[in-house]
Amino acid sequence: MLQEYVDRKFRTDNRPPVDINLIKDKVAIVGVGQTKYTRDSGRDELDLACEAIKAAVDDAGLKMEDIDGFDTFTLDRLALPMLINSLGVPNVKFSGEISGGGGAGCSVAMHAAAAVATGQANYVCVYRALNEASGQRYGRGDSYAEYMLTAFTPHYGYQWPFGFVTPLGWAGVWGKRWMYEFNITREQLGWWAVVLREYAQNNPDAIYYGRPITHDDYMESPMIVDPLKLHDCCVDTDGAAAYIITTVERARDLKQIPAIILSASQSSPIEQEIQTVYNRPIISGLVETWYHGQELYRVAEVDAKDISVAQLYDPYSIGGVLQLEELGFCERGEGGKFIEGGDNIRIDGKIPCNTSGGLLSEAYLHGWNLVIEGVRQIRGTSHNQVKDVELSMVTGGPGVPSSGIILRR
Amino acid sequence: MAEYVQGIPIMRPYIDQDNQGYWDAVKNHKLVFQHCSKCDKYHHPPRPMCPSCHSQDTLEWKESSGKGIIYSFVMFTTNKMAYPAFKLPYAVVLVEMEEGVRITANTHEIEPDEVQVGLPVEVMFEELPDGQTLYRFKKREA
Amino acid sequence: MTVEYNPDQKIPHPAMWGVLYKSSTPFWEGVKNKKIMLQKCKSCGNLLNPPRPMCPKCQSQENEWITAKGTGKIYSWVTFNEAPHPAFKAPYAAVLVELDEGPRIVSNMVDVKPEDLEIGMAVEVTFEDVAEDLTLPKFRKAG
Amino acid sequence: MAIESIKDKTAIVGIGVIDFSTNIGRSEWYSACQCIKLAADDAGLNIYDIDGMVKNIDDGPDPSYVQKGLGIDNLTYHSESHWGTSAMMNAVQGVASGSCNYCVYYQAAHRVSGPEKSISDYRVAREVKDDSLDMIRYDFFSPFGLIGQPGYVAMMYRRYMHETGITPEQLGWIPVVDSENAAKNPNAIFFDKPITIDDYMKSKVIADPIRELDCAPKVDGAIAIIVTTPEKAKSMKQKPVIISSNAAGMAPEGQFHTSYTRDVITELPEMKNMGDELFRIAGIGPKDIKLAMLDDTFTPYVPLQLEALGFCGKGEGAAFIEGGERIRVGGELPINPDGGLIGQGRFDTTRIVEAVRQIRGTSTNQVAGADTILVASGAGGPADGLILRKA
Repeated sequence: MLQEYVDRKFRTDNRPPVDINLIKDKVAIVGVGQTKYTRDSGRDELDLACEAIKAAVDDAGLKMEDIDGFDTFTLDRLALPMLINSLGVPNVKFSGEISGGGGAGCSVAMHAAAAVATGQANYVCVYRALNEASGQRYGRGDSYAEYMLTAFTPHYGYQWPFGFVTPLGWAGVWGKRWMYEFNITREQLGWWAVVLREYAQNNPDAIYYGRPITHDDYMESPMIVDPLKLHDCCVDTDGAAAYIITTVERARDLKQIPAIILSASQSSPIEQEIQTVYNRPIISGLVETWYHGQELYRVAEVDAKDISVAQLYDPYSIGGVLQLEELGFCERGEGGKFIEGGDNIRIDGKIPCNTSGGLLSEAYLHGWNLVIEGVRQIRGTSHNQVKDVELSMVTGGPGVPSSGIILRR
Repeated sequence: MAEYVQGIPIMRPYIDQDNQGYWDAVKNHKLVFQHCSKCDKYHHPPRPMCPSCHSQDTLEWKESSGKGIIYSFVMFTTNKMAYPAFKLPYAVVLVEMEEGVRITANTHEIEPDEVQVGLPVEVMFEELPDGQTLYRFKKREA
Repeated sequence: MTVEYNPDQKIPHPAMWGVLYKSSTPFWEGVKNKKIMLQKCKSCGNLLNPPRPMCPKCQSQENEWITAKGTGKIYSWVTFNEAPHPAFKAPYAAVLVELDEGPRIVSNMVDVKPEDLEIGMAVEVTFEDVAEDLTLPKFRKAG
Repeated sequence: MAIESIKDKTAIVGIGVIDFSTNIGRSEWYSACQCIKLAADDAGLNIYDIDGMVKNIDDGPDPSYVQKGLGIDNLTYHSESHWGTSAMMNAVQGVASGSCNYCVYYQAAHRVSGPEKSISDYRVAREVKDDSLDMIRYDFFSPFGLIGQPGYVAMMYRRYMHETGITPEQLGWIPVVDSENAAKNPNAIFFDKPITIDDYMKSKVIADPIRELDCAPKVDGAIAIIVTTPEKAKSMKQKPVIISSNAAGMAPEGQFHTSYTRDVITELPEMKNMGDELFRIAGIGPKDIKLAMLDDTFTPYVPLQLEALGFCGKGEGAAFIEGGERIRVGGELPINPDGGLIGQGRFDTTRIVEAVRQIRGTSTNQVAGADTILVASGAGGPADGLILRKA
């Protein structure tokens, strides 16, 4: 079985042909909005969502009544009727939610794009609001004790009784195995955290703006759950973000340079769970990332070397670096070497990554901030603008059903 | 390793028709895995039908040798990501069993610096004060 | 005649939704002070019921609170012959009151039996401490 | 200008139904896998060719589970939806946009015996105060004892009686006709034989004016529906059922069964918005519909749907259903010949399954010439619907 799996080739023979793909080149992100990213908003999520959505609608040059679709995570706590009753949206022709937590970071854009491309909605708003820092934390162990003691989701039954309740811990297991198999060192991993923190110093919206770190700081930071140190982990955030998707045709009449979706993909491959993907023949790779990457390139008809800038979903450094391998920016097992010194992922490097500071240093807004940064790179308005951006890639979370998009001008 | 803090309940699985055989066996201090007699394959976690041949009547519970090696692990060193019922530090190990199946559990009498990928371990069982039976892994001779 | 409660059961408390809907806090604070407060958009004057963080007419997030007169009419009602929650003793009625200012709110009557309720009946507010930490606005027949 | 309309771009090629029960004795995970297996068999499709999965958020395990249970390599499209049968829209979009080949919409929900019950028991026992479980806004209702959907609907229904004069003797024809139809459908477990209007009038009044027989009971069940392109459908086992139209709708000041702040509370504006879009896409009108599968979770919504979807004028819904003649098989507009949810239990996807069977000509209660069928879901909240037709 192992060999069968390692040799697995991405099957293109059974994929829908590119020429019937309605999303490719026909849909664009035309407006983006966000609240202030903080550690304690003092407001409810509905309030935050309204502000971010209004900002996105204004940014696009639209009116609120133009919006007729919504998409978000299943994790989102807002009930859509109350949201539209606050916004004043008269009718919603399409709404959807995607499971899998951060993996759906780009699935939401894909499904919104599909709705627009099939004529089922005109302007879909993709939103997420969360008080992760001040409210109930998704990733904290102690919050589970107050929440529920029985693992009603069957696969958690094999983890929770062992004090194994947090995504960071679950991911640490395959992260550790990857480090073990390919001799990835902590020194190497540190460069991911350091470079992202550098980016955040130019981004006033980043939570870690004005708080630079050195590689030594990284090495001296406490171990949170071996193999992850404090600076390997994302920054819990209160805030909301939203963006608007419509057709390229409608985008022409709007205010901003559209970020055209060249391709969008989703993948949930064999033995998928939420991080605890331990019964895959190999766990030192991210199969879901590899699959969605292959599909992204197939539909876009481009290759890794054509990508100008990437925003890789990085709830922890390992997840970011391992994606570099699976998306073909470096060879398998070479991720550690690739980021050593950080130059390859810096602004004029081989593949500039997470140029807003990413989930580690800008905000853990479950990937919305990554999509927005991907759009800024296309518009040319990033605080860390990469030169001559042709293609801007954004991905969803590792170790869960995942997703990605490639944007172009 | 893996000592409990008094007074905080240990989380438990929700038992349904798919995993009952597994947890019933644990109650009897046995480790079993779901096996399809037709495909001669193990599947973990147990599921409602064989994912290879989609039949249900070929599924059986086979007792494990209880032996395996540590395939990977994490060590909880701060309260941030740990479950508060456990004294720090504690390890959660992913053990590749001789049957090829990988399961997670805590360790027993293995010092933190001894927990390494490749360490041979074997299963043991413990009764919790709340009536739950759980398994752990202890060192064994290779 | 008012709703009877089972003293050993907890009446659902609006605070259960407090984290998600902070904009309702002034309403329940008002009730504690024996007032019905209504949220009003500062920009266009629209009354927002239930309270919310943004005005759906003009998208303003600025709002103020006004005190309602506390009078209105019964718009509809339900009689529960079986209690859907252990805190309440059946039978009892939940009424939908249309306040003179326009908004409709759900409540209970304190002096009218379920079988004597009528749509259009004029009512006025009264306040009842139903639990140590919970005061509810209820209604009685006006005049 | 929209790039494309989804009109006729997708088709239903397989359905799988597990025998409904009030105590199924299996896990939801099992039911989800099994109904998909049945649907694949029905379609003549290899399970491993399924590459899309959609579901209602609360009904059964996530797509990644079901995929693992079935051993499917890779899903390239999956999502969840909240209301009625609106996940169908995700399936249609996945296939029509070229994101997946075969998308399965599964609903595996054991509402009587399943974990949903365990979770609520558990919450009551432990008084779990997790606000994330109460996203829907009942803070202005629950403290006053207005709790539970029958009560929410009753509030609206009382006003509906006041405004239009509809009586229980009229509304009762919905459960009466449902029971007649259910008696012919082996999967409709709640009626062995038809009831009379007298039986209905004797039914317990639980939240006056709502009776027990006005509410669809809970049930354990599982249904899978496979969607692909009409082109692929041509070479498959069954005659395809073409999805002529698919739409969803919401409206201002909407809540779940509690939209009491609207100027008029005795209409279903979401359903009207949905219906208008549905007919616009299909390019036909209410007169072209041969059979309507309507949401009868609560009976007062049936006449309101007839009004909102343009099958009769405003306030005429009661007269339309009275006596049952116009809504029986053979009538002017047959409704729910499978027994509806009153006969089968709360399971929205049954409406799509019955519509597919009617078009295939394999229903237990066949409507002659049922070649164009409207399916409506989500009455009292966000609405969605389909128009299905013969290929």
